[in-house]
Amino acid sequence: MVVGPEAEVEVVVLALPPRPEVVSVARLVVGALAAADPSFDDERGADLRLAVSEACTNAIQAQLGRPAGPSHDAPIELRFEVGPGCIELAVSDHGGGFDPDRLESHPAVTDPARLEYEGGLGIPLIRLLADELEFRAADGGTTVVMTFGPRVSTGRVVS
Amino acid sequence: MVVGPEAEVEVVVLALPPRPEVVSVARLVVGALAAADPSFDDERGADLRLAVSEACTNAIQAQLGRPAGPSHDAPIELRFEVGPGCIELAVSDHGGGFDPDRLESHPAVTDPARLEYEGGLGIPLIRLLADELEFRAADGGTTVVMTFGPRVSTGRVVS
Amino acid sequence: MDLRLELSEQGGWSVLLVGGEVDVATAPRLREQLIKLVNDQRFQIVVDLGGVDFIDSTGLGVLIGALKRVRTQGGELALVCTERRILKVFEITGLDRVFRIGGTVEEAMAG
Amino acid sequence: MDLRLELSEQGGWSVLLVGGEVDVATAPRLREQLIKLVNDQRFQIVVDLGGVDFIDSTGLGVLIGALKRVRTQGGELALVCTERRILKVFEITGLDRVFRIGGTVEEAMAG
Ligand SMILES: Nc1ncnc2c1ncn2[C@@H]1O[C@H](COP(=O)(O)OP(=O)(O)O)[C@@H](O)[C@H]1O
Ligand SMILES: Nc1ncnc2c1ncn2[C@@H]1O[C@H](COP(=O)(O)OP(=O)(O)O)[C@@H](O)[C@H]1O
Repeated sequence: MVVGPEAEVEVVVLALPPRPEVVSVARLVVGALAAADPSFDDERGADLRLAVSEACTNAIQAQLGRPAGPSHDAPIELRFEVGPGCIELAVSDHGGGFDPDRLESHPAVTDPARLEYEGGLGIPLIRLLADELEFRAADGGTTVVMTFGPRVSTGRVVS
Repeated sequence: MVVGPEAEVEVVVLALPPRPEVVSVARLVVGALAAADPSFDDERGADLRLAVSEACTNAIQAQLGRPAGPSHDAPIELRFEVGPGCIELAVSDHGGGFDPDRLESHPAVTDPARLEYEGGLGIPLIRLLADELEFRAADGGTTVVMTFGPRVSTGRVVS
Repeated sequence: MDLRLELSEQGGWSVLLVGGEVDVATAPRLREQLIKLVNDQRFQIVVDLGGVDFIDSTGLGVLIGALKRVRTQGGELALVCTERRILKVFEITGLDRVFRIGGTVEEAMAG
Repeated sequence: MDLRLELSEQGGWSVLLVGGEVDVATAPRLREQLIKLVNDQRFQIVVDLGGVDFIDSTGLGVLIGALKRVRTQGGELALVCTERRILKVFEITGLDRVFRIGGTVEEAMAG
């Protein structure tokens, strides 16, 4: 799609209520956008669906953790910029923001002590899947900007 | 989805570039929203996908028929209001508007002369599938508002 | 998007098996293929919608146009369709009374 | 959304067959089911991911939590997974070295 002869970069915007149940809709949309660009294969499409799922989950959880009010209920916004061979994906929330450089560090996954933590895998996964990743503090929340080319370099693992 | 215990009406907004290739994304989203509400069965979900397809097709064709410029390229916007047992769907375009009461009338489909016209089935289909339908002239374009309950009355056919 | 077309010959008829979604994005390819058949003097056509998951008025319009073209030549365009959801679109538009619709290619050809 | 859970017993193990998508919307149901097993003194568990189309970190977290709980009781939680796309998520997170992953329920139980 969106990669027709006349197409440069196409923008798709999706605003979703901050509810766990809509994360699957975000995955559907990014999956369809990736599937429509022949330079993205099925596996890369799966990467995109996973990354968008992680980013939306964080956005939703940040908002639902806030007291009742506009920043609890405001929609999260997904912005897909689809150009030939490249998909840029921005997820914006009103979850109050955080410092991505000061995340709690967990023991390595193979350390038995790691089993104490169920969380903390989302951002490492996004880092791994996206070719570029940026967190922007914005407007009482965060915009996570991820860029995807057709293929992630192979052999990378979450560290 | 969206029909959790705390859910009242949830709003999902989708902005798409005016390109034929994205109509399938609109169908995916409305299909997922309908599937998540147990009061909509598969058949009603198919009705919704068909109606959204017709409305988006008209919106896109109206814009692509305009001269190059903002009203040619501006996104078309879909707004889904999903409440328990009801989905309201608004499709907005910048296609210059039209008078839905002055559409060209075609011979009945069974009249051989009807074969001269490949078009003209979209709005009759929407009328049939939606429980309520309204065309609003808006902002250099049209907003088509369709309301869907769980089931269309049976036995209706395009006239 | 996703449209698959497969052409074969059967008992003097051209059989076009269609799969995927027929909408404003994909209908032009279906129209082209049907026009090409007529240009090749193939006026007995079965369009087998067996693999179609979705069709809207744009797709119906293409079929109407093709029916017109073959009838003008004294030919026929018949459909194969068994999927209830697709049949419903023909029924509510009344087009089930315009097209010959069979459950199999043989039925469609037999009329 | 779409999560299917089917529980059976096999050779002293509880086998939980999981289907559909495991994400933030559905993971709570999976977590509940696994906690219930442990509360029922079932500490030998196979989670068969055979029907899973999608899993993200929320789903992985639930499996990590369950592994922790059964290990605390001297038990084991093993996985069945053959789908390359799902295996990849375990591999890139390093969790393939944490969980015992078999291609069949028998393999998973055998360790
Ligand atoms: N959009 C966000 N807004 C606020 N905090 C966030 C956001 N994304 C991530 N975080 C913080 O970073 C932490 C780590 O995120 P992640 O690696 O995805 O793991 P998890 O969400 O499972 O804890 C989260 O627990 C949360 O505190
Ligand atoms: N959103 C719209 N903006 C402008 N014109 C429209 C719009 N929707 C429909 N129309 C007009 O109404 C006509 C009939 O629409 P429809 O019944 O869907 O059939 P078709 O689109 O196949 O002609 C269209 O040809 C077009 O002229």
